[in-house]
Amino acid sequence: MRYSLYPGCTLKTKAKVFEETALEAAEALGLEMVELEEWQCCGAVYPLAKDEYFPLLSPVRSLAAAGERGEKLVTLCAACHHVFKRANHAIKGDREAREKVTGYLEVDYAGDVEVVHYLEVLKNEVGFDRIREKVKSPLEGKKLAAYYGCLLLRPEKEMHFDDPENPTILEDFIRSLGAEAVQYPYRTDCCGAYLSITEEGLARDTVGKILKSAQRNGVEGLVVACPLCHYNLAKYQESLTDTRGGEGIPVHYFTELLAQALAEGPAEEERT
Amino acid sequence: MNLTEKMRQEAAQILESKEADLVIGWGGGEYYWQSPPLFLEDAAGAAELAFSPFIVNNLAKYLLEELESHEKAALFVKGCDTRGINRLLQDHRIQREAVLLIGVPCAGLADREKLKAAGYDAGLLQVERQGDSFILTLEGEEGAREVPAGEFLLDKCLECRYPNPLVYDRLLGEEVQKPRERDPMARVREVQKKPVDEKYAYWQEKLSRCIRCYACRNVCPACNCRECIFDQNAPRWVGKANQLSEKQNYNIIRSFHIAGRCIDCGECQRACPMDIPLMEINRKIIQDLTELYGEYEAGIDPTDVPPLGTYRAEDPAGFSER
Amino acid sequence: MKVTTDTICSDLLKEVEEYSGEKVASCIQCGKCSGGCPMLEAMDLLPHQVMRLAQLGLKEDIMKSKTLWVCASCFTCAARCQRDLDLSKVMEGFRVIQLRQKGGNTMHPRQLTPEQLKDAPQQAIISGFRKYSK
Amino acid sequence: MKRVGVFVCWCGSNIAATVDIERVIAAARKMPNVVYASDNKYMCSELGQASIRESIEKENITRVVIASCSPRMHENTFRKTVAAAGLNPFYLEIANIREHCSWVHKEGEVGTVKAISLVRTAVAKAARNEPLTPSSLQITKRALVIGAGIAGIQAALDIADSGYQVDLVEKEPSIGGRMAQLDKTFPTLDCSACILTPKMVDVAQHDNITLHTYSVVEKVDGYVGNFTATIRKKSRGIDMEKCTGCGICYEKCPVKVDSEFEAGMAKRRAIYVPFPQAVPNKPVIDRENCRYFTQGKCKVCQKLCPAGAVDYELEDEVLTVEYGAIVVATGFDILDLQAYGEYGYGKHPDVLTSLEFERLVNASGPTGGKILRPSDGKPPRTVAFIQCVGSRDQAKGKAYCSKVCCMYTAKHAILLREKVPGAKPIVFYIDVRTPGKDYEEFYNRATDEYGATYIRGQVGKVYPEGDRLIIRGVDSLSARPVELEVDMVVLAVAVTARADAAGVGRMLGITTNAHQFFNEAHPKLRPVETHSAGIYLAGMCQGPKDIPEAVAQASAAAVKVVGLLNKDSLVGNPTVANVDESMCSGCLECTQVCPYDAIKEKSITERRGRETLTRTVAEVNEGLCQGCGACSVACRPGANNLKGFTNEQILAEVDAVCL
Amino acid sequence: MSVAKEGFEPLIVAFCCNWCSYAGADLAGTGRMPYPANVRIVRVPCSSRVNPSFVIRAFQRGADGVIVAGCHPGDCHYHSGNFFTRRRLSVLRRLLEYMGIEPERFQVRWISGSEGAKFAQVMTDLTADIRALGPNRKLRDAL
Repeated sequence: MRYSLYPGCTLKTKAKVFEETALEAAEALGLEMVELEEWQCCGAVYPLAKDEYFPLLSPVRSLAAAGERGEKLVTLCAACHHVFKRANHAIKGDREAREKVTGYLEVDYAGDVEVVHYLEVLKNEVGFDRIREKVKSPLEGKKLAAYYGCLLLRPEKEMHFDDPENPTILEDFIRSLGAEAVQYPYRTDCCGAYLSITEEGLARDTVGKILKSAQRNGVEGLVVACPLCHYNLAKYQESLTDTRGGEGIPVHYFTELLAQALAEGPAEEERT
Repeated sequence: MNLTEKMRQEAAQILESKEADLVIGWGGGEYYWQSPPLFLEDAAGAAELAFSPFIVNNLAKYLLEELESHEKAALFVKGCDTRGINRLLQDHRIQREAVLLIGVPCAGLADREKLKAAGYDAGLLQVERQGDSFILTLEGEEGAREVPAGEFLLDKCLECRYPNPLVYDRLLGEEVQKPRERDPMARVREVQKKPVDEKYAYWQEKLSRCIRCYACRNVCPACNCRECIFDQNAPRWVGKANQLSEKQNYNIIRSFHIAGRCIDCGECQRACPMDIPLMEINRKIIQDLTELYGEYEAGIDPTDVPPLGTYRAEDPAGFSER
Repeated sequence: MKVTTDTICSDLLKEVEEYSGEKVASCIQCGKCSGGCPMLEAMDLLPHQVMRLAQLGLKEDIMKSKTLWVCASCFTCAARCQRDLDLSKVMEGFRVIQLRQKGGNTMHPRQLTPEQLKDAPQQAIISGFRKYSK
Repeated sequence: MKRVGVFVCWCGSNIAATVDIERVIAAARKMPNVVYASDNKYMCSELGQASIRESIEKENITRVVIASCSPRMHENTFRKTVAAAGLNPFYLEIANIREHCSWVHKEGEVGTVKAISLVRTAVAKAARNEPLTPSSLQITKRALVIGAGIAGIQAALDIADSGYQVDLVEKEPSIGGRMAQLDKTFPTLDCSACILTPKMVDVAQHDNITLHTYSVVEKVDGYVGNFTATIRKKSRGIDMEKCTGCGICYEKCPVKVDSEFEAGMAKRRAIYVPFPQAVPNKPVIDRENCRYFTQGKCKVCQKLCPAGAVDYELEDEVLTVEYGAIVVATGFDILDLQAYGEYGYGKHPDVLTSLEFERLVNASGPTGGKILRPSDGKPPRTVAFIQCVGSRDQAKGKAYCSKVCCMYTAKHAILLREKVPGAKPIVFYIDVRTPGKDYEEFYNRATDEYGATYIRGQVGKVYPEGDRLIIRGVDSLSARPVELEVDMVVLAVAVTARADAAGVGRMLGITTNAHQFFNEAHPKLRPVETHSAGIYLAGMCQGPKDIPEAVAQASAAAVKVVGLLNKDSLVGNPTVANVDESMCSGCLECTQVCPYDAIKEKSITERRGRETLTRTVAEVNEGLCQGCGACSVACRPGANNLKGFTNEQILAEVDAVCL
Repeated sequence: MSVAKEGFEPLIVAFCCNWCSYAGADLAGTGRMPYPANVRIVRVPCSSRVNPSFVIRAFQRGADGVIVAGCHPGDCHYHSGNFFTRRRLSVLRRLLEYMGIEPERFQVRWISGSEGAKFAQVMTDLTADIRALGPNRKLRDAL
């Protein structure tokens, strides 16, 4: 099964490892993911104002491109996934949006391309038990915990990703790699997102609550699917490291762990 | 042994063995295109039966009277005829046990108008079907002429969906293939596209010719009421005057009465002496019923309920439900 | 700011609905949005209070409030609202009223520190500008 | 020749103000068959009716047209007037020249022109009216009550006390319904069992009540006064006569499964009695879990039973019984909390539903009435009660308010303080609703005397932290964030209609609303009746309500039933369909469109010349037919005609209205 | 659209079901909600009592517009009456349009017993539509 891959701009620069490990793992699992020839930034946020159609132009252009290929569009970064799924939903449900956007782009797109997250491909099309079989160096004895954030789960009516209050997909993923999946209450709380640019103090407190809650539940590593969550969680580790002898909790992209588990030989030195 | 002999042998055997006390079939007529119905009560008459490419009329409705004076009747039935039988069964007008059905696979019947148009009418003595061609024996010519059957079939046979009988006790000959598929709804879509006034003018011209001879009603297996509203005086549903609105009332209401019950056999249009395209009205209703309430073909399964006799809570409406 | 017949009869609700598509009038002040909001401590007006002030037409108090600019658009409130309202859209509605005025932008490139430019993923910077400038 | 009399009413000024009465009368006199026309200021008054009677006799009038207000108003009044004058009441036709004319067409003579047209139409119809006499239906003097919760019990008792036989059918092994699961009841805090058990015993001992427990009503046919119900008495595996209720069997049964009655908080055996005060106090074998029925082994209960009452071969018993009236009291369920992950229900043992908490508090409950945390069995120090979980929630739950939670939560707060001294009840609410006698005072006791703290703010999230539970919310009045550490969380879950309500509705021919509660005939004026005559409603199955209302409804339904059964016969509806057998060709399409299955196939034999012929025709059961007329349109030849709205009459009306 | 001739007042026949739309009309009356007098109501027990022959008869006798008004699907006093109305009159409406009758002339609407305002509004709009269409010459013999 061939997929059109939409990496997103952050994965080409600050989060290169996210895309590389994703492609590496895809190969190991026999998934053919081919990057779209031409794509632009997805806009990072979905326009919430009713009359803002301009931000939909870029995602719809990419969706139409995937449409020509007749393939599903796979995204990795949670923000891109959020924007694409909601843009698709708008094109399908809102006649005015569809007329304005496709009219401007002069492209005939009706919202029929299926947007799937890399994790959804692993779960629905590969299957976590098949992944468990393909794992060569399982992450034994590691207590890992998922950090979902907001953009993948909410709003449920448009994302249809998992139960927004009680998700399980990342925990199942972690267990399929042989690690122990730990739960902590703040796993679906917001990391502050762009506030770390404008309101650093608030972002630090928010991330602090998340990290302390994780630490209280014995979490040894956080698994994320969004470069901004990764940045925030990594940047504000001092709420843990300030206390004497406290060390922070490493943050990994889920693809890093996947690639590592699928690779041969002793567990290589973890990539940051 | 060709079908004519098979039919004759079958009829004779039925009547001798008293399996039925009446056999209804098609006979030969004075002209090549005639196939008048035969009502045989003794084996000798079986010799007059004739299978020709013109056995078009649907014999089913004769059962309504004949079964009142006969214990059991045998009937030769083509594919479209059996939909008529199913219609009468569904309307409880005949009992299945009172009828012995002898199925006749039919690969399509000849259209005299098309033969005439090709200059084969005068002096044409006989037309026989052989494989995919018609064999024409002409007066004063030794060898018979062979012509491709496809070009001379009746329109309704080109659109036929059930060449083989759907219900029978015995089958004469092997089942046949459906002729080329032609979209029966093509004409309806054409008429439907016209603007409103143009449509009115189209039907005004057609229906004004109606002389209310009721041939269409008499041949139609779906029109099997004991007493038809168009014959009633109290109440006077439709006036007797030779006026357009009465003719429109008759044709619209008759089509509505067979909505979801018309078996699309085309007999009404064939029987109409004034060449009114009645099937274009009935097929419009068939199309609308299928579009609105799902695929339905009348006369296929006598146990199911016609679309206007049932409903689903989430049915769409042909009008705004605001 | 006092509640007066002018504020109550003002068309603030209509204006917000134009931008957000949300019927703010149907909010029953149950407080569940504020209950689950991660940015609660930094807000002078809690989300349900913003809705209440909108219902009462107190536009200035809302536009003065810091709340609009600490909302992280994380959709927790929208996911749990029992009246099926999407508060993240209402917040964006108020932000847009401010941002679309001349000089309304609340974030400027010169504010970015060198570390932020070096480390922060583009996603952070772009979403920041998307929310705080037009 | 029909002699039609036209009587035009002024209705004071309601009609006369905009309709020229004189012109209408003048026009009426010229209409076909009209022999007399007159007017009166108030046709429906004693004087008005008298003038009609006199004119009928004096002018030898055989058909009457009254131009007045809507027939929905005075059709019956004027039918009685016409009957009093010796004419068949159905010779009357009413022209609605008030609601449909004078009140809505006030400009110029438009009202008068229309009034004349409406009178002409009524005259055209009246000239074709046939004499109709309503059939009379006999009534089976027996009632059926479906569901034996407090509503069903009360209805059955009231009907039985009036001297009629009642069959009370309950699908659970014991009667008592939801109320049996409760500990105390608001606003008086008297113990639920103390006020319910005596009524349950009365039901068991009442000689007019036949109790069918562990039974379901499978099919109901017929119509008011003549219902036929099929009841399946599911086999208990116990011979009820022999069993003495000694209880040895359910002590020794090896199987332990979750008890539905205890809301899963305690176990029960495969052979069990749901609760100590059960009526009948005899066990039932749960075939899904019993070792004998699942693996063919064990048979401990049969061996130990001193009375030899256990008999695995006992079959279901199916009864078919005739009834005159039916009361539906099937009760309610509570909302499945699957969509409410934010409250952590199902993920932490100390997050309970209000029903589970009720079982904890109940003396015969899993903890003998002591409030203990299911996680560690310790009494909780602080308990949070969260209101409106699933109620008043258009997004994920039910849009309506469940009406009873505010009151039972105040009760829970009080019981908590009584049973666990020093414990702190904290209630998160949106609005506290106390709409009843002594309700507000009861709520005030919870806050004033028992120190319950009420925080106005729907909780955002509940999550475990160590062995305690953290609640994140906000006090919307003070706009302060709230973060509590509590030992137990109780969710006031929304009530919902029974899952099978739509099915039961279809079986009985009554409709349900968008939330599957049964539709009453009129929300204010006929709350316990339905649109199907003879079928009545009581209790929560008609919508959220508390016990006092349920009992009041039960007694109301009972009096409706008794009122019906007191009659010797019922006047049927005369405007029913009838089939002209000579025209009917037996296609039976009319039977397919009849909502009441009132038309059946009939074979008739007739002579045709020398032969006799049998053929099929349709036959209308005048008792079942309600006169909708769908069949008369399905009948293409018009053999099936609707009395009172015949094809002739309506065609005549159309002709007249178009003149 | 043909310009309505001055002074042309359409005749509209309304078949109203006794339990819903007729009660709706009564409510419009008690509420004094005016609507054009062109509408003449014929009472039937249920909208499923309206035979297509009645509709065509009305046009024949001079009606410029015909409307059948019944209960909302699911609310029918006779449970399933209006479900059959919906199927029958949907087929009839498309058939009439096919035979050249302007669809605006034959309407079917659901109006409950509590929708007096809707009844008045529907009848007002319908009269305006038909007045704009002008007198009906179709299905009617020249008088």
